[in-house]
Amino acid sequence: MSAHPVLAVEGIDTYYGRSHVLFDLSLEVGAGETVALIGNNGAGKTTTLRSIMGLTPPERGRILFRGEEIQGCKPNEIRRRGVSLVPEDRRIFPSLTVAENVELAAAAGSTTTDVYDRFPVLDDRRDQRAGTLSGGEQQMLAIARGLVGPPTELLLLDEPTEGLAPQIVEDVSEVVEALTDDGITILLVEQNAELALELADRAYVIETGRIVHEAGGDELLHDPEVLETHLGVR
Amino acid sequence: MTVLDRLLDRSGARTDEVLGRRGRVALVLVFCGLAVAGPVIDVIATFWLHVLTRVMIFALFAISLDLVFGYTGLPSFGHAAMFGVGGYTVAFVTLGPTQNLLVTIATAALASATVALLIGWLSVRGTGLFFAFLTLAFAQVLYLVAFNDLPAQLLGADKITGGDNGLVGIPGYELFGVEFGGLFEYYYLTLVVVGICVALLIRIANSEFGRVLQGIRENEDRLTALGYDVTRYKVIAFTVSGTFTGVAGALYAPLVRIAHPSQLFWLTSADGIIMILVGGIGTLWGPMVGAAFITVFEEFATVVGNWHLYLGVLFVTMVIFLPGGIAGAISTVARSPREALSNARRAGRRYVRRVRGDRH
Amino acid sequence: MVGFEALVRATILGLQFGTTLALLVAGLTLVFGLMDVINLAHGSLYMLGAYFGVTLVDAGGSFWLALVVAPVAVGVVGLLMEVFTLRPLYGREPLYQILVTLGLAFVVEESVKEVWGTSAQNFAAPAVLAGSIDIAGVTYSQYQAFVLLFTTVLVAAIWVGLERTNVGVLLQATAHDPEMVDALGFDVSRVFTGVFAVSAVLAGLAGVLLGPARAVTPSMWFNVVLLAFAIIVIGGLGNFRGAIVASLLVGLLTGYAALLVPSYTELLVFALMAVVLLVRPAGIFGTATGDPG
Amino acid sequence: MIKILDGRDASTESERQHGRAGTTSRGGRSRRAFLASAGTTAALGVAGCLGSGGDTVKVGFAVAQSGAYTLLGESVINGFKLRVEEELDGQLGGRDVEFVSQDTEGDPGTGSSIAQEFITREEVDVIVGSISGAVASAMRPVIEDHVDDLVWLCPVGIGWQWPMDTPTDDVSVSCTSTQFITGDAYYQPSAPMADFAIENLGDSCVLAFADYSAGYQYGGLFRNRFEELGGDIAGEVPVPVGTEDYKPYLQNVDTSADFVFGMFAGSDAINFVKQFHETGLHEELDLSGVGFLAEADALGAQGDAAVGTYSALPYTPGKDTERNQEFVEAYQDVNDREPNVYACTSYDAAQVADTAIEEVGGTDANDIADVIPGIEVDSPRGYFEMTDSMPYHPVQDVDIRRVVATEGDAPPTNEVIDTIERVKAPFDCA
Repeated sequence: MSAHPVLAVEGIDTYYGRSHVLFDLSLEVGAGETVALIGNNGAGKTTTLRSIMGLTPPERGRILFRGEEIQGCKPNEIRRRGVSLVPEDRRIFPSLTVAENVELAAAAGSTTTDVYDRFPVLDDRRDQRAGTLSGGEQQMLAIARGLVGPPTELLLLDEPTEGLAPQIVEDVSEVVEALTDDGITILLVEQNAELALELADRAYVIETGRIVHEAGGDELLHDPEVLETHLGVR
Repeated sequence: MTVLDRLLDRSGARTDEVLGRRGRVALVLVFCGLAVAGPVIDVIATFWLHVLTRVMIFALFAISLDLVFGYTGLPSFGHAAMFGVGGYTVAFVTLGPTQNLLVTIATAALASATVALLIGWLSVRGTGLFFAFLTLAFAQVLYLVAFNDLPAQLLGADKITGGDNGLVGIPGYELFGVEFGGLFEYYYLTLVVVGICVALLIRIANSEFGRVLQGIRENEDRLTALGYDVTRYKVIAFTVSGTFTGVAGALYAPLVRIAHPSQLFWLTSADGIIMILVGGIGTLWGPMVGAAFITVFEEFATVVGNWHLYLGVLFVTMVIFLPGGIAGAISTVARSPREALSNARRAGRRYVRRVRGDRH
Repeated sequence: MVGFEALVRATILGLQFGTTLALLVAGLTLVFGLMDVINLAHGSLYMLGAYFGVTLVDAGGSFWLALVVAPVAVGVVGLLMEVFTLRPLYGREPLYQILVTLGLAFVVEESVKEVWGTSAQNFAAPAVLAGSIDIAGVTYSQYQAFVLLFTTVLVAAIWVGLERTNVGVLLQATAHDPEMVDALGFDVSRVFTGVFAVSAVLAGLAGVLLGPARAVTPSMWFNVVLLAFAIIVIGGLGNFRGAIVASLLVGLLTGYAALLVPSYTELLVFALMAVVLLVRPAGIFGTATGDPG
Repeated sequence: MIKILDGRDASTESERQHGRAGTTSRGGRSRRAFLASAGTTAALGVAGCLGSGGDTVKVGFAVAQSGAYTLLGESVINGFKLRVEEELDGQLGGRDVEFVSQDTEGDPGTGSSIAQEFITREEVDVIVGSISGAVASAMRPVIEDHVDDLVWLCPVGIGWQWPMDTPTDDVSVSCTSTQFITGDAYYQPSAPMADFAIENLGDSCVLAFADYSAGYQYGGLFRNRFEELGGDIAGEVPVPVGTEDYKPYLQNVDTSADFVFGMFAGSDAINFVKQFHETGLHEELDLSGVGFLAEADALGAQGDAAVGTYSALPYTPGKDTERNQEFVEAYQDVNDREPNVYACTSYDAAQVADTAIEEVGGTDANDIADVIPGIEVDSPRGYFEMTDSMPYHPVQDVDIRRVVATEGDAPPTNEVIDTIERVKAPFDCA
C-alpha cells in the first residue's frame, strides 16, 4: 500500500449553478476504512459525493484518489479508476431487468464477481424488472451494481437505508459490514446517524457545506453536543 | 419580506435591475427618441419608418411571448395562432363593418384572447415540451383551417379566410376622422399602441401577479404548496400574452395589407422564439432588442441570395457563445467590461472542453 | 360510396406510407429519447443522404454502393454536428438545441445549393428493380416493394436490437439516466455522439432509399421535418416503439384521409397530435421519463 | 415583322463577342414599338422632357431566393440580367441599369414590405416579381398606391384570384394599370390543353391538382373548356401542396378515364410525375397537364417517368427556332443550365422594359404604362403582343408538348407537337 490515503479531498469549493454549496471542504479516507459523513438535510453530503464522483466537479481544490488528482476527470474515468457510487434514491434502471442492470454495470469493466452469491435475493429475481422490486431489493441491486464493472476500491454509499423498513435496514447494514470485511474502502453518507456511526471507523460532521467535526465513530456517538447540535438527536 | 418575495429573490435580481427604474427610463427614452425621430426619418429615409414600424410590432410580439415563455417558463410554440388571429380579425373588421381603430383593435384583442384562453386552457395540461407541442399542434390546426378556408367550405361561402391567398387589401385604421393609411401616420399609431402595450406588460410583469408567474418558473411545486392555483395562473398568463400578441398581429396585417395563413404558420412562432433567444430569454427587454436585431438583420441580409447561411451561422454561434442573448451580453458589459472579457475567454475554453467530451 | 375494396387499398397504401415515415423518424426518435435533442436538422441529414446518393450514382457507382457509402458519409456529417455544436449544449434547455439545429438546417440547405445548385436532381432507381408487381389490387414498382421490405427489416432489427442486445440495454439505461450510466463507467458523451451518428446514418439511409421516388431539392428537408415531429410526439417523445406505431397510424390516417377528405390530411394529423397529447400526454407509448425501448 | 432582323448590323460589340447577337436591335425595336403603338407619339415628346427617374433605370427583383421557390427566383433574375447585361450593354432603353434584389421568402408579409422598400427607399422604376400568387396579392395594394412611380412586370402569371367554380367568361381579376404580366395568364397553359385533349386523348378526364388557389384556378379553367367541348371530368383529386408521397392520393384516380390533367409545379410536379409512374398509372391513363408539370427543370429529375406526358405552355426550351436557339445558348453560356419558362418570361420582361423606356425616353411610370399595351415582343417563345386592355398580358401561341426520351444519358425533353395560336385570357377586370 502506498503512503497516500485512498481518498483525499483537499479544500474543495463546489457550486450548483450560482449557489455555492461546499466551502473549502477537506476529508480523507484511508485504505480499508469505513468513514461516515453525517449532517442535516441540505448540509452538502450528497454534493460531496457528487464532487468526488465528478458529477458536480468542484471549482477549486483538489481531490486525490490513490495520490492522483481526479477532480478534472469525467465520472466514467473516475469509475474506471476504482471509485464507485451507489447514489441517493438508488437510481437503478426500472425498465431493465435485474440481470440487465447488473450486466450493464459489469460491461463497463472486468470485475465479474458473482454478486448473486452476495445478494441471493437478487438471484431469485434476475428476470424481473428492477422497477417492480421492493425498496430493500432495489437498494441491494444498487449496491450490487456498484460492485461489478471496473474493480471497486472506494465505494461511495449515499443514504443506503433511506426509506427502508427497520428489518431491511439491518440487512443493508450487514451487507455494508461484509463489504468492509472484504477490504473495500467505504465513504458512507447516512441519515440514520446512529447506524452510520456504528458502521464507521471515523466520521465527519458537515454543516452548510463545511466540515465542522471529525472524530472516531464511537467518539461522536457518545458526544452529546454533536448529537444534539448537528444531528438533532436528543 | 414575505416568503414569496424571498422565493422570487434569485431571479428577481435580474429582471428588477432591467425593468426597474433604469430600465423604464431607458424605455421611455427610446419611446421619445422614436417619436422625435419620426419626421426626420420620414424626410431622409422614409423606408426606415417601415422597418421601425415592423421592429416595434415584433418587439411587442416578442415581449408578450416572453411573458409566458421566459418569464413564466411556458414554452409556447404556438403564438403564431394569436398573431394570425389578430391579423385576420383586423381584416374581417376593416374590410367589413368599420375601420375605427378602437373597435378594430379591441375586437382583435378579444378574438385573440379567446383563442389564447382556449389554447392555453387545453395546453397547460402538458408541461415542458408537451406544452410546447400542444400549442404547436393547435396553431398548425388553425393554420390549416385558414389555408384550406375550412369556414367557407363549411358555410358554403365563396371565401372567408381567403385560403392560401389570404385576405388582401386591408385598409388602414381610422379614428375620429383621422386616417392611418400612410406610413408616417401608421408609424405613430404603432408607436402609441406598442408603447401602451409594452407599458402594460411591464406593469403586469412587475405586479404581484407577475411575481407569481416568475414563481411558477422558479418552483412550481412550492407555489402549489403555498396554495396558489398554478394552473389558473398559467392559463391567465397565456391569455394575457396571447392578447398582446394578437394586438401585434392586428398592427402587422394592415402594415403589410394582407392577412395570410403564413402569419399562423409555425415559422411565425419560431420567429418569435428566435427573437427571444437571441435577445435574452426571460428579461422582457432582451426579446425586444432581439426583435429589432433580427428584423434589421433580415433587412440587410436578404439582399444577398444565401442569407439563410448567415442566419444559420448566427443562430449556432449565438446559442453556443452567448447563452444569455444580447441582453446577457449587454448586462455583463455594463456591469464590468473586464469581467465580460474574462467571461468570453472562459466561454471559449468551456467550448473546447465540452467539445472534447466534458459534460461540465 | 366508398367500397370495401377501396378501403383495403387505402389501408395498404397507408401502411406503406407509414413505413416510409418510420424510416424517416427512426433516427430522430432515438436522438430525442436518449439526448433530449429535438433535431430540426434531421430532415437536412435525410436530404444530404439523397444528394450524396445522387452524386455517387452519377459518378458511376452503383445504387447499392451508394446505399452503403452515402449513409456513412451522412453519419460523419452528423458526428461533426454533434461534436461541434451539440456537445456544448447538453444540460441546457432543449430550446437552445432547437435553435442550433434550425441554424444547422439553414446552413445545410445553403451549402447544398452551393454545391449542387438549386435544380432538382435526378435520382434513378436501380435498373434491376424497374419492373412492377401487384399486391391486393395495388401496383407497386419493384423498387417500392424493395424499400418496403428493407425498411421493415431495418425497423424490426432496431426494435429487437433495443430490446435484446447489450447495446440496446445501454441505450435504454442512458435514456433513463445518462448521469448514472456515466458514473457506472461508460463515456456517455461518446454514447451520445455514437447515437447521433447512427441517427444521421438512418436519416441518410432514408434519403438514399426515398430519393429515387421523390424530388431531390434543397428544400426537401422542410417538407418532412414538421410531420416527423408530429409523429414522434404522437408516439411518445423518444419512444422507439411508439414512434414506429405512430408512423403506421399517421400513414393509415393519411391513407384514409386521402381517400375521403384529401384536403384535410395534414389537419387531421395535427388534430391527432393534439388529441393524443391531451388524452395521453406522454404519447401512445410514452412514459414520463422517456424510454427508447 | 421580319424587318426586325435587319437591325442585326447594329448589334453591339459585346453581342458579337459572345456570338449571340440579339435578334432585335435598338433600331428595330423602336420601329416595331412605334408601329405597335402609334398613338403614343405625343406622349413620347412630353415624357422626353419630364423624364422622372434621372439617367439610370433601377430594377428591383422581388422574388424568393430561399425555400421552395429558390430556383424560380434565380431563373427570373438570370433571365432578366441576360437580356440587360449580355445583350444590351447593361442598359435598358439606352439608360444604365442598376439592380437590387430582395428575398421574399415566399411570404406575403415580406413581399409587401419589400415592395414598400423598393418604392420608398430604393425608388425603383421597375419591380420584377413575384413568383408566388399570394406574395403578388400582398404587393398589389402597395404598388397601387404608387402607380405613378413604378412599373410592375410579372414574369409569372400571378396575383389574381377568383372563386372556385367560376365559369371562365365570368372570371374577373384585380387589375393594376401598371401591372404587366409577361408570362402566362392562367388561361394560357391550361385551357388550350382541353382543345388538344378532346381530339387526341379522349373525352374522360381526371383532374389532379395541388390543393391551393392556383391549383383550382388552372384546373378550373381547363375543366370549363373541356366540358364546353363536350368532355367529362370523371373525378377530381386535390393533393396538399408540399406532399412528398402521392401514392395515397393517387388511389383516387379513376383508371377507367382516358387521361389525367395535372396541375402541379416545382417539386410537387416532380413527386407527382415520378409516383404516377411508379404506381403504374401511366399504363392505364395518359398524363397531361399545365406546362409546369413537365417543365424543363423538372424533367431532369423526373427522368423516364415523365416520358409521354403532354403539357401546355407558351415556352418550350427545345423549340426549334433560331431566336430560341440563340437564347438557349446564351443562357446556358452564362448560367450553365438550360433556361426554364421563368427565365424566358423574365428575359421578355426586360425586352418589354427596354422597348418601352427607349420609346418613352424616360422612366415615368405612367408614360411607360401607356406604351406597353400593344407592344410586340420578339420572344424566344415566338412573337407575342401585349394586350391593349387590362389585364395586361401577352396574346401568345401556346405549345402543346410531349415529353420524349433522348438518346444516351441525357434527360428526356419536351417536343412541340401542336401549337394553339394567339391565345388570350378572356378575363375582365373587377
